Amino acid sequence: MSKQTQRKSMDYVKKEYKRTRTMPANWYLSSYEYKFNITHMQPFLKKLKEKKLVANKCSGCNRVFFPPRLVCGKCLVKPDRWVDIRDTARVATYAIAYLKDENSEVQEKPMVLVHHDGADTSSIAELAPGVDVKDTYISMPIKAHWKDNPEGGLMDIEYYDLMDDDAEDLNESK
Amino acid sequence: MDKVGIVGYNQVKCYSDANYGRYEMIFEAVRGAIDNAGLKKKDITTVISATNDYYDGRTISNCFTVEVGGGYMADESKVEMDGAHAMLYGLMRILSGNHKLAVIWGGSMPSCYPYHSARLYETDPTWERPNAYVNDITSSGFQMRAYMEKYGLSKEDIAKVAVKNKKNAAKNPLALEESQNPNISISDVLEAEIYADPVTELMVAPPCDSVAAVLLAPERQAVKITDKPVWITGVGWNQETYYLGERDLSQSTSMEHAAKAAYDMAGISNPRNDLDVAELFEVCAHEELIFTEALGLVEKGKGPQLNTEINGDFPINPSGGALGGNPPCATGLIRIIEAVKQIRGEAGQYQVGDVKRAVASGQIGMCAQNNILYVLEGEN
Amino acid sequence: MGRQVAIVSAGYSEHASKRSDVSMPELVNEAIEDCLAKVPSVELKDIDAFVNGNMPAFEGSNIPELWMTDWMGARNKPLMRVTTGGTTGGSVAISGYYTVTAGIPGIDTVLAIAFEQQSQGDTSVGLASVAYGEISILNSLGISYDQLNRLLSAGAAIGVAAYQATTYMSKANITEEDLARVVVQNRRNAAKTWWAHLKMPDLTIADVLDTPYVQYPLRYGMVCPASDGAVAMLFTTEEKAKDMCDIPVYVNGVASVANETAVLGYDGSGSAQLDPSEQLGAMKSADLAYSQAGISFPRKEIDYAEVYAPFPNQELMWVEKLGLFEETTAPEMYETGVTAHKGELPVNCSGGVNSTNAIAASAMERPSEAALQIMGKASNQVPKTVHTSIGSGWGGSLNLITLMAMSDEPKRKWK
Amino acid sequence: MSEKIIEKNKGLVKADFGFWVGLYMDKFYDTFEQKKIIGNKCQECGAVFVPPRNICGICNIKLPLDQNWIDVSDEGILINYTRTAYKVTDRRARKAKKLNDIGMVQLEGSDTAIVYPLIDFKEDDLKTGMKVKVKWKDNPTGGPSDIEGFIKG
Repeated sequence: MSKQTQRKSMDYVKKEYKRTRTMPANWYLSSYEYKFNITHMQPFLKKLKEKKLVANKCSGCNRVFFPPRLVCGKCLVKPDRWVDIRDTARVATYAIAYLKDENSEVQEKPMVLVHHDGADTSSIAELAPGVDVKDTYISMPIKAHWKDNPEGGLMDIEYYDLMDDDAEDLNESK
Repeated sequence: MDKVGIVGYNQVKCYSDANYGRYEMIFEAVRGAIDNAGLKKKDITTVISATNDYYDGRTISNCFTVEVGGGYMADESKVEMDGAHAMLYGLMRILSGNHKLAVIWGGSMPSCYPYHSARLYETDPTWERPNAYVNDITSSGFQMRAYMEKYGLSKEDIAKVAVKNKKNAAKNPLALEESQNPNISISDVLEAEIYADPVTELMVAPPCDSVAAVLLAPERQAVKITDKPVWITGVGWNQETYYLGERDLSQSTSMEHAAKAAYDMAGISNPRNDLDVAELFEVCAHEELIFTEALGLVEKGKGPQLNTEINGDFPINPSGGALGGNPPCATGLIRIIEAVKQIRGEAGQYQVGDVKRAVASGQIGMCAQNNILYVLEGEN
Repeated sequence: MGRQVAIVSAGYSEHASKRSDVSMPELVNEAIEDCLAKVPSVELKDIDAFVNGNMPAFEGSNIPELWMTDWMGARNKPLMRVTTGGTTGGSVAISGYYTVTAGIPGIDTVLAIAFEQQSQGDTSVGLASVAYGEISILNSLGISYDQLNRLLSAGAAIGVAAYQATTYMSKANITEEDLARVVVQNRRNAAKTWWAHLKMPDLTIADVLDTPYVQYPLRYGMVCPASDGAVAMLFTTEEKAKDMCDIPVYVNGVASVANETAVLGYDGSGSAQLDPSEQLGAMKSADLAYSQAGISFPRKEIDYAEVYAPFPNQELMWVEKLGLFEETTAPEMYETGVTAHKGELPVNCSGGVNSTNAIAASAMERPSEAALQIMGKASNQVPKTVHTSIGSGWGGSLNLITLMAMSDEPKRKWK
Repeated sequence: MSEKIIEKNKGLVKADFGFWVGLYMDKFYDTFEQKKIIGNKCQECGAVFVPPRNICGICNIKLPLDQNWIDVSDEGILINYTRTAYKVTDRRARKAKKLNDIGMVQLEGSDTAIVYPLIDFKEDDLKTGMKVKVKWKDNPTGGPSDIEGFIKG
């Protein structure tokens, strides 16, 4: 990121420094393992197979975590209740990434944070391929698009479809 | 210095490959400490963690631990050293008068990363690291040889420490199971595989998975929280030079400086009489002897002559010390916890009679380059 | 109870994209020398303790303070290392304050050092590995590597900032031009700061808007550079400070509040920061620090602000969250010149992080610049007299916030 | 509660680093190319440092870059050694096939010791205080690996 930045940004007052020798080194993250307890994810993954969404809820602060969380940081307890969540959602916020595809052409790709109705957290997701990125706006209503045969994984929701927005203040929020 | 009390503690059992997620383990340690003191999340005003980016395999290793470590909307920071150093920062924060309850936690899971490589990153990258002849393994060998040759000691003298610690660890339910051995003998230690001659495998503190947490509070709050607060009456920390070739490895200059500062603060003039027990973070068996001498408990070179068994003249590491399990970033904190247990009389099978004053230490670096020492006292 | 703490000096190394002439400790040494040169009565041996930090994963060295001991002059001295990601500098400065205020016998004068030599490492891997562990769990839960790659590109600092920019722009109803204006002000200021990196005396808004997008709504021209640099600050007690310099700067309030992470939660769960520009943590930090410093009307009482903002939208957002302006009014203040060098409340006259970003050092350059402005020793000194100033920092996934409030009078009150 | 499910994921990426050695070490490595070793001397206490540094840790004063450089002999005294069964690399620590001897040698004319392998020594031969000599690589390139190790002096 940073190196590109300098190449493409504007000229600035530069000073040259003497180059001394360099000593190489590496950091192999491939020799690391990351351990996670995903026990609390199981009810959620199981329900995905039925095209249903569940989230866990903290009894202390009543926040609903979707996807489920191990610990509620606000209360420092494990969430202990399960609640159903609708598959309708809103765009919490978005950004547009410019990524090179196989032909090195830059593609505009919207990255959205999806806030499901009834949940208190947002998660990162993709919009339907046909959505024009320029039309994306904050709090745009969307709906989960399920895979034909859900397998109980996070990819079961392939992407999010747009919903008709009949709110009267649509033009203002746009 | 104002009085600061340790009001709660908790340690997750040491495992060589824990069946735990990282966040789960941190949560268990912190929640346990809060429960141990009978407190709530909202009582926490500051959280100091001890983690290491190279041990956890991620940049900003404390970024995602905010929630599980009790740091949500609390004044949070991280000390990238031993857990004992994190407690130093927690202590400073309490002393400042800004905070009423500090949570200090530290730990990592070496089952998830190449421990010795992560330690190799501590060496000078422009001189020693490319060839890796200096690393935590060889430096321990150098240190033991330097100590033995200077005072004419034998390998048996060093092995005795390992035997004592492994036997003590057998009485400590939280120690690493692989380290607990009530029947170990000196010849077992000497005949174990060579690690870095003269150091053998069994003289080395085995890296393992664990997280520990400690709660600190100023005097006014501490006496309300618990009947048995343990007061921090002295602290000293110090760093000596890095280059092994410049240091006298047979002694620990940094520990001597740290001990002087801590003793002055606590008003200790004769450590052998004024202290009842020591919990020291020894990466290798011989380090315990070097520290014993640096702490002024015996004359230099006389470390092996002191009986440091649980019922001995001056008990050292009744919990088994780091040889009973060395979770990086947590070991120093565990030493403090063990000293607190001794003072509170909660050490169970390895309780050392009546303990009024104890010292606990933490360290980082090759051959204990940076040491920190605490003097802890019970209520009289 | 704690002691009053004063900043007596601050020093910098030169900042550039590649300080290939110096090693990490030599870079640090430049900053130490500059810092001590401003207080002739203090020598290296007079320093009682060191606190330092950098972002180790960006440089491939674990706890570099260990091998740098001699190079820094820290042999046989107490040393503590604090690192918290982007806020490292802020956290180190705050730990410097705590080390002095704690009143530990024999520890009065503390040198705080933060440094970064990014040209030695791989910043993109460094940034990606912040969220790498969390993202890898998503793979176990059924997300393909293809999609993970895209998520990774959004997991880094720029991704977080882009989300934040979108919400802020929509809330404040501003255009990219308003963002570009902030950049222009910063980089023109940087041209007058000797140690700054991107010095652009003739930059215009059109120049900035002419560059391509990195991630909408942020363009290449708006993004901070990657710099090599170091900064050092000298803290001491109230009594000693008076002998060391003419105008000691008293640290009256500090805070480093942590919030839940934005965009991505731990273990790959969702983020509870539904609106990344809301910044509860920043507001809590401001509350804490201002109440310690006895600041009740930040807008009126604060004369100068150094705000940690690698991206222009953050500068706008942060000055509001720290109580300097009403919500969504910051863009107007930049347009009318309130925040300019000659303005009523100058912001980031050093050029800010937007012009110079040696990651760990950046968050300490904010309080150090804020202090130098009070002393009257800043390199782009503002014409008005500064009595009270603040320096802030953010790091992690928008979740760690540091703030230091200082003034030319010791105002810290203990209950 | 059902049984705990722990997931383990491997990291995938690798970060490359290149450390600038800086002016002092650059000067030091320059002489390696001629198979020579230099150190810098503290103007106050007279200690000679190999490798060089910018501050004398003993006196806490700056050592200037342009003066007080001293030639150091490539012969010295073995002051400490160890035999290790491990080889540590950036990636992992591996058990080596045979024990390696690593020695700490104080070169004549310096006050510090450097650590390199001991080449072709038998276990019984090793003794602290014995004389050893640097073995240079055939084609030194100006880096720490120009010294292959120490041989009997």
